[in-house]
Amino acid sequence: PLPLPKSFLLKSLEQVRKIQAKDEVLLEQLCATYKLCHPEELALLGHSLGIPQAPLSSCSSQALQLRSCLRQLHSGLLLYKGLLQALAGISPELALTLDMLQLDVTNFATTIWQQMENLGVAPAVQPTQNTMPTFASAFQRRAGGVLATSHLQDFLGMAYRALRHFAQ
Amino acid sequence: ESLESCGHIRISAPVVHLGDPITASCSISPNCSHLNQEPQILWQLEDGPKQLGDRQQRLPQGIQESTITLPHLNHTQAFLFCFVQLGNSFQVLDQAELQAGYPPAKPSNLSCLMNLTTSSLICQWEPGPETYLPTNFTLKSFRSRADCQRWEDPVLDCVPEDGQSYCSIPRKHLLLYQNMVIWVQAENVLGTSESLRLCLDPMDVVKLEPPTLWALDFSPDVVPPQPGCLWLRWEPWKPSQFMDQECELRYQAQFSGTSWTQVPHLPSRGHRFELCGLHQALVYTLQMRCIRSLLPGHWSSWSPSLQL
Amino acid sequence: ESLESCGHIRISAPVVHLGDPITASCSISPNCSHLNQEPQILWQLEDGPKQLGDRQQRLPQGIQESTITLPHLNHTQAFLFCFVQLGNSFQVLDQAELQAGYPPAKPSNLSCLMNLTTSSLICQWEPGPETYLPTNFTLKSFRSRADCQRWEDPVLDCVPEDGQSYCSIPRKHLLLYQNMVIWVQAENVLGTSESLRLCLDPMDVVKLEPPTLWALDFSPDVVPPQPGCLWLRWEPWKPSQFMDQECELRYQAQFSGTSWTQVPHLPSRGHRFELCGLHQALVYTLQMRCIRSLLPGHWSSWSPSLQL
Repeated sequence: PLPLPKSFLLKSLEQVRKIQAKDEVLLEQLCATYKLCHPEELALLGHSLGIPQAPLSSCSSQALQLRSCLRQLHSGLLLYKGLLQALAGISPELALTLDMLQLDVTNFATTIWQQMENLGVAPAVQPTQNTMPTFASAFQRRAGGVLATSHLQDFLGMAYRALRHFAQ
Repeated sequence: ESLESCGHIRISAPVVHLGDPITASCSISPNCSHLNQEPQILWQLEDGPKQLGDRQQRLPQGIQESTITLPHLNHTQAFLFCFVQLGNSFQVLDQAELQAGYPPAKPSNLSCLMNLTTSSLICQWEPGPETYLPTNFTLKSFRSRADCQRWEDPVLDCVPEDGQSYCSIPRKHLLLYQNMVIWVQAENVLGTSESLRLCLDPMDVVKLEPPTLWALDFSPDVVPPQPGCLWLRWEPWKPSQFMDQECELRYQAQFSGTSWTQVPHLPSRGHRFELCGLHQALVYTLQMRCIRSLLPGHWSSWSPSLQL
Repeated sequence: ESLESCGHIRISAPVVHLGDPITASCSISPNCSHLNQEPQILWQLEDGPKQLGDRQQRLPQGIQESTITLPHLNHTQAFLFCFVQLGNSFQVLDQAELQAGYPPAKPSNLSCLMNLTTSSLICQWEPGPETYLPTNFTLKSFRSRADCQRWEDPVLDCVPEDGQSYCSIPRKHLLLYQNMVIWVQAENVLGTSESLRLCLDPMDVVKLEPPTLWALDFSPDVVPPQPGCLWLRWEPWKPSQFMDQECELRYQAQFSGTSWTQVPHLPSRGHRFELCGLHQALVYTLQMRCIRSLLPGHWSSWSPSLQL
């Protein structure tokens, strides 16, 4: 398999932990500010709003393929970067956490993209952002925020396991 | 409406008086997939229990609507959730933010002072009881003629910094030596109120600082005072020296528990004032204050004590 | 030229190196009334003596021009006056402001630290000797790949507040986990200079705060430590908990003048660490510090002492 440099893996694992920590803070703030503390109660709304979830099938331990796992990781990060951007203006109190989270997700996407380029497995053109859901009310924007943040947490958990697998 | 918006809450009013009732309805459109025909609508206030509405009915075009009235809204801010049961989970359809509070009371005790160092008119007031709602206070004023019966051009609204009950009208908005009408307006979503109006000329409400008081030292060119007398000198507060002032001296022997003796109607500047009738053995505390003479004004506070 | 402009000074350069010569000429146009035909032009530097120019000559169109060279301008800032004698008084015709100083030296000792609380990269430098001239410092940086051979897009210039020798690059301008090239540029009217360039990933220069160190109290569920041993617990600084860290403990018996004993390579989080080999009668001072493990980083300072 393609060798992944140790520093890339160590830095990526650290970036995942950094994003997970901030993502957790955003979830806590959404719960405290808007009493939206149970993402499972927003599944129906998520479906009706069309909140997407990024696939990481090639990163699962059963079907681990480095090339497509990195690609899924990169496009998943772009997806969540877009989703987080759709939440802009959700509220002043959350704006700082949201901005920092977005920057960390964007920076991690760059780390992955550059490693794909170094390995020569990067597609010719960076994938463009998929269309983002539109929110018709403040509530839908908040609920979308809870769902996106909670999906990102699951996504990062899977990414972390895959990276650790590569690191062994 | 987004792709397939399932539920929507409408409330009688987003903000009500604290303790008043509030009515809300939650309607589910038929094109909300996943739901069976007669979904059970439930309500939840903040993290209270889930409860049925007062009434759930089926409207034309198959819309299901549940209505609930909360008899007394005692939260100043609360989230009201509309749920539907889906299998064994509850799904949030919509959330409304309820607010309750009071309209603003009349701001009271409006008073203004002209600050000669910053050349600004600073007015302060008491905002009145807590309204629990975002309430804006604005200091409004008009230039006017004679005794404020006729108003002329408005002065720029003075908006205090968040949560503060004073505002400073800068010099460039003031027409000194002319009367102006000033009052405070308080406004929130439940109402507006205004304080009583003041009619004043900024220069009639100058905040005067006390004069500076010295004892004259004995020096060759100063004729020594007679026994039991003292030479005093004083000067008005520098920024106010253009104002004719009248001053007042008070002195008191220390530790004798006697009251102050006052010497009124002194000129604003004393080059050499001889104070007599003092007991040589005693230590005296002296203070001085001044006020604008012949024109309206406030007394300055007493100067720091001079021990002699 | 104003209606009846009499005199005008021209100087070789408004700003020169301190100590360098400077040449000025003052010319009087003939249409300057009140003046006789051959007015005597005089010069004065600041409040020095009035003096004749090196040469005064009559130019075409009747212009009188005096020229003077000051061999060494030792004032960092000075006014040069051009006078003419009118009866028994001297009249100022024009005034020029002369400045002298030095071009900026290379800023030195550039170093940067990433602040995890503000998420900003703070760089500081030594500005070098006084230039006596308004000198602008700018922290410049480029994003780059690999080890800074290739520069990519520039980062917004960071301009420090007046007179300060540090600048803070906000999070939104930083690409974490990638290298960037950073240097300081100094510029004034006499020249420009640049510091050496740094090549760093902000996350490799994190300013790490020390961990928090506790002694475990004796409680039912905690097996008491053997004689001469202690239970310790520690936790890394919260904002840095996402970083794998390695820590180091040091302890020293008080008043015995002994040196520190160090316990290296401890995990970043210690739930229950048994420290043994201690004399029961003595009081010990313990401290801990941590550093990013497996990746570049700086040691935190030692934690505040724990007395046990």
